[in-house]
Amino acid sequence: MELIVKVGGQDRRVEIHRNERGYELELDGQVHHLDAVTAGARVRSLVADGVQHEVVVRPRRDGGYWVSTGGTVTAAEVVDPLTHLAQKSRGGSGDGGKRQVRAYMPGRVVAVLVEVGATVVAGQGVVVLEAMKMENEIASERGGVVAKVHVAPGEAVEGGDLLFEIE
Amino acid sequence: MELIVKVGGQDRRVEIHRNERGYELELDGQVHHLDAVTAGARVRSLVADGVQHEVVVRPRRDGGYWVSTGGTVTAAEVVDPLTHLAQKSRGGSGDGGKRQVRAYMPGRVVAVLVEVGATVVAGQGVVVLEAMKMENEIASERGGVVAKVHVAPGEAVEGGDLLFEIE
Amino acid sequence: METRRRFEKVLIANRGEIAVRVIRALADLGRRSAVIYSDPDRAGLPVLLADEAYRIGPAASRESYLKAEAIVELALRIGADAIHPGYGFLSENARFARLCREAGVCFIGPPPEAMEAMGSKVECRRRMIDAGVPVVPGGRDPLPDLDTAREAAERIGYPVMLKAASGGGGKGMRRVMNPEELAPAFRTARSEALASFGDDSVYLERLIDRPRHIEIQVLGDHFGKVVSLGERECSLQRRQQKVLEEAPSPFATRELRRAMGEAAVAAASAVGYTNAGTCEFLVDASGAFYFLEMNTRLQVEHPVTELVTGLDLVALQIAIAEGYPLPPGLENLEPRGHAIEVRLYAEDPYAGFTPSPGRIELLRLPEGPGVRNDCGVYEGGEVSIHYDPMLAKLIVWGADRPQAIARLGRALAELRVEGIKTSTPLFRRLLSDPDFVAGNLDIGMLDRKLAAGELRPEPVPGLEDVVVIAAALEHFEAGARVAASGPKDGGRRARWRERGRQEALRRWS
Amino acid sequence: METRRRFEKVLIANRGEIAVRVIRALADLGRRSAVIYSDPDRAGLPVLLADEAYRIGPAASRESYLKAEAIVELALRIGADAIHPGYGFLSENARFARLCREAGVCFIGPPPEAMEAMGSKVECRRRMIDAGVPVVPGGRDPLPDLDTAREAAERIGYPVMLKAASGGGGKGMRRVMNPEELAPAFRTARSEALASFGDDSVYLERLIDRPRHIEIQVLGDHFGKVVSLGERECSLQRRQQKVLEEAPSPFATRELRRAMGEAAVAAASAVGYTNAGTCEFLVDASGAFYFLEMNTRLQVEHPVTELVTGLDLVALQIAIAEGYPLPPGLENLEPRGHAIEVRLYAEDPYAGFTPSPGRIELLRLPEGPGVRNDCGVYEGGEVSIHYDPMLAKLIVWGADRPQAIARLGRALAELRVEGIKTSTPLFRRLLSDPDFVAGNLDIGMLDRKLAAGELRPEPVPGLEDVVVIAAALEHFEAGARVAASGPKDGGRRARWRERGRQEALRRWS
Repeated sequence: MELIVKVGGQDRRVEIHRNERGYELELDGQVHHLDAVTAGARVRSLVADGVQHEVVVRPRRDGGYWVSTGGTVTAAEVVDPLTHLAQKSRGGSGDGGKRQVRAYMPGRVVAVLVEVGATVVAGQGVVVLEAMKMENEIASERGGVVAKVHVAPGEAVEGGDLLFEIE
Repeated sequence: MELIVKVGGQDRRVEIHRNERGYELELDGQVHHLDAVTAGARVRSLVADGVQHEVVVRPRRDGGYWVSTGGTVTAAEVVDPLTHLAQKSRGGSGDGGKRQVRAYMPGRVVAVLVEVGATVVAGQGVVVLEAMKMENEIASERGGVVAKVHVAPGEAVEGGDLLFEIE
Repeated sequence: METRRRFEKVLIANRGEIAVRVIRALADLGRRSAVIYSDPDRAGLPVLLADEAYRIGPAASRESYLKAEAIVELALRIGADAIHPGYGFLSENARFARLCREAGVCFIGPPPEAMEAMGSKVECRRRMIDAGVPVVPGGRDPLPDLDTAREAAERIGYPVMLKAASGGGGKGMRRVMNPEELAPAFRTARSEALASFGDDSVYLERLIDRPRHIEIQVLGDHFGKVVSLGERECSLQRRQQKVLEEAPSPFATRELRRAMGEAAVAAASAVGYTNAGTCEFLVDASGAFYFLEMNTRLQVEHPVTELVTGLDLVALQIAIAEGYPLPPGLENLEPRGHAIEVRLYAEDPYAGFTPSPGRIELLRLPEGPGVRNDCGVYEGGEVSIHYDPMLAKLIVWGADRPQAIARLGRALAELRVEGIKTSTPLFRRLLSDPDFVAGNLDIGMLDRKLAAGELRPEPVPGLEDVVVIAAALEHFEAGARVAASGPKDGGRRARWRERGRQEALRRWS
Repeated sequence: METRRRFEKVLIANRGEIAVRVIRALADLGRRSAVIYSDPDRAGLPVLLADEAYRIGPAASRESYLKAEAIVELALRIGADAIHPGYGFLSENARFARLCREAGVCFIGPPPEAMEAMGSKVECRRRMIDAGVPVVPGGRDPLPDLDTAREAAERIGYPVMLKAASGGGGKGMRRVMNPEELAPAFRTARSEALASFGDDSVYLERLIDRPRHIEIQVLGDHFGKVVSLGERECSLQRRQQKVLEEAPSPFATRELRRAMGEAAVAAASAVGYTNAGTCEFLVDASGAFYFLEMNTRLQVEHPVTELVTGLDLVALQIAIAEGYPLPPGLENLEPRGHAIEVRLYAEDPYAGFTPSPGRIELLRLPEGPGVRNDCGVYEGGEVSIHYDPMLAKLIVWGADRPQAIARLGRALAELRVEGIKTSTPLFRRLLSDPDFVAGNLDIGMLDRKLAAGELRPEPVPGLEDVVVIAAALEHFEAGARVAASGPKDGGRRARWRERGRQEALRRWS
């Protein structure tokens, strides 16, 4: 099965098959042998090329995944190549015309800093979330025009929730 | 919702409803207030009448449940009252005409002690299972004629697997 | 003083790790524990471990853990003999201690009068000077002119620090290393103070260069006896928040320990202190020490003292509150071995220490020889957005400091937390820092090193590849599950449980 | 003796709890650990914690953990400098130790010659007598007639025990309390022996009535030095299997400790012993002690010695094997505080100790002050049917024995294991047994009490109601989930996460 995995703004092409020893996986032209077993309720022990990793993968509300390993949490999206092609032809740059700003942590919305129609630049704070007695600004990863605002002050959000759409 | 819970050879009638404080549950004519929340992957924290219990409930292959609490594991079956009535009318004694002998632990079948058509008495050993370097006899909880044998020596069984049927 | 009575049931007016710590002390003593919980804490570890648990209110602390009257009422209603306040929340609230006293419920802590005496900066300084406890030389009186300043500086001794009377945050502060520097510094400090605070009053204090924070644990009973249980080194701080503590201090000699212990006992005695408390000192490179303040409660870092003394401080708090005299043999305890504690926060130390609440998908605590976990959470539990991000404390003991450091390194490597970010990568990095290893610590060191980027973690090569592989595999298996015709969860289980045949594994670190 | 060399990588030829213990010691020392695993152990804790892991074969021990040649080959292939055998499996296999020696891989344990000398009952007894180590008085020579028996009994001293030479299991055994009882006992013992074993030979031994099992931990280096690290009380046994161990022994005085320590050192020295080993003794009520056997490996119960000495025995094993002399100061150590270990087995102590393999649905280890977990499993892991049912050891430390007992009670109450049955209910019950609390122990005590039904747990009222309620609730919620139109798992999650409003909870125990 061929898949496109989107991580950190990059598209990675993966070819994956089961075999009698576990899985064979091709990534960036390199073939890896994979051994994967469960190790507790949510944990998988993956062995790729003789190195062991404990990984937790959670589905996200939008069909993507949160991948936790080594104390980090990373968002990943997996699509089949045809869907990927269709997305590309629609949006040109590979992520569609709209850009989504998501909460990277749960919290309470303290302030919404921009309005629909406003122009933002990459790195500009758009929402202030409060959690654990600290206020944290959520910044847009890229510039554009605010197309839609999904939250209002006082609302509680979960990690991964959609806050803004930017065109 | 009215339910019949079969535990330890007894049929217990339970009436359960949700309310704004959790659940209201009637058991043996007594009404209990229940507060139930998850407390980890498989664990539920139940509070019945002010007393807290940590419970793990696992579905069994046959639709029943294993309920683990206080370091014990108990098999329970839940049916609606109509199914229960139908079962009763079929089997008379409340558990159908056939009696199932199940493995109460995983293991390897070392020996099958009786054949189809043989008569067994309650408490008679029917299968020897080996686990953790110890051999353990599985006894039939009731007497009757062996109707079907589901395992053979050398086979591995899981806890809850059907070993025998006795008529 | 109170007559002895046995506390059969104690109400814990706190949450998280410290509530669990007190539950354990009570259980060790065969006493009944009751906890309060706010709505988001219903499934928290204290509720699962305590003998009794009572809802106290919604998430906001003001409506739950800070409701002094409601807590005292609850204690009366459930027949609790005493209240343990833990740390934070109401633990240093003299009004709460008075409410308890008036209600006839024992407050496990010092008398409110001692809390107030230590809580007022001005009164406290005066009392400490009277008691002969060394404080940072200088005075809080504003200096009207340069001559007064010069006299004060000569009296205090150079180097000195000019500070704005109304100030804070470094504004209006000037180091003065020698008499020549005084005049220009006095001018600029005053004008900066005026510009910043609308008040040009400044005062002088002895400059303590790169001080250590070393504190002394004291215990006082109701018979007038106060003892010191030795020191803790708490110099590793991020913006005045301790992150790693150890006992003994790598700097303290037996003589310094004794001298600081005597000062702490004098400080506590001066305010009629009872129960557990901690005197914090600044210590300079010469070994001179200056009283900073007294924390009139159990400290977060008390376990390092427990590990090198073999004592249970919470059990001793209870015994003191019950009216027992301090047991014999506590004077001049010398620490046995070395203990280090790190505080595990749900935060990302490499993204400005932003909080990281959420579900703990995997929690595997380090165990085995020399490891103690004081943990307030469990695998599958939710770290709420409502409270302090401290999840747990990991404390290790070693026969000496190098063994303790090595063991802490092992324990941190063994610890697995997934689903949320924690401060562990910072600790892992800190353990190999040459200044930490050498014990060259001061209260500004961590902030300086963080600012200089010295504690950034080694990048883990291939981490993103693992993410890509795991996500692809999950997707692949999810597809296989949908395709499978087996029972609901059977397809998933069966496939994942197949054992791989890969022969060589190596741990990824 | 060997020259010193640093082990950079050590292969652990074991599984479960002891493999984890050795991994931790290596990590504490900054060395690399490699483990072997059989197929069902692929996701076991050792594989998750070790630096490297290698498949060794299928489930059967004979095809995996006992494959001596394959293990030595693997060590050579991966560049391991040494092999730690743990306990069980190949740990007391002299042939394996020789294979290691021939391959140039260090076996972390005694030399094979010492293992063989201690392994042979007859040679061992002879050597111990020569070395002046007290053994149970008597002889293995058959007694041809009553006169010889009478002479022998007089020499040994009454009371004596007649035993069948070919026997076992109590058949042909007779207690003889005084000379009058000898003649009839001799007759019946012989005829019973003949009937049972086809051989009427009997011999005489001193009768040791209700003995304690007390053992001495020794360490020997390659410079001829052997030290005793004090005793462990291991009298609580079920069918000769230790279930609870403590240090120090509640029976041992300083004098007995020293005398037994000297005997153990003499025993080890007599066979050229090096590395860690344990001399087991029977001790009678008068304090007389008799050498039983030497275990030529690390013992399961070594942590209680570690907790009262502050030493790391596995680290010392490694240092000795690397060729370092024993550190100074180990002679005449007096225990500090008191430590107790219980062994957690996956078995049902109230159903004939039947094994209870399966998935661990919930595992919450006790933590906090004075608690050490040496655990080989984790929540969600499978307890395999293939190996020994010991899952973990729980070890507590207290300032004295009552505090240690109280803490163990707390820790056992805090421990949560669901999904499989464990031996914990028996321990909970044992802690309140008056003989245990008083320290009146002997090796038959536990079996006697079990047979008499004295240790049955208090019935938990309402337990079945909880089962009924939980099953009904699960069924009810499963129905609600199917009915819900939300996302796949959302219905379940959302409902369960709603917080109840029940105010008062009490722990159920």
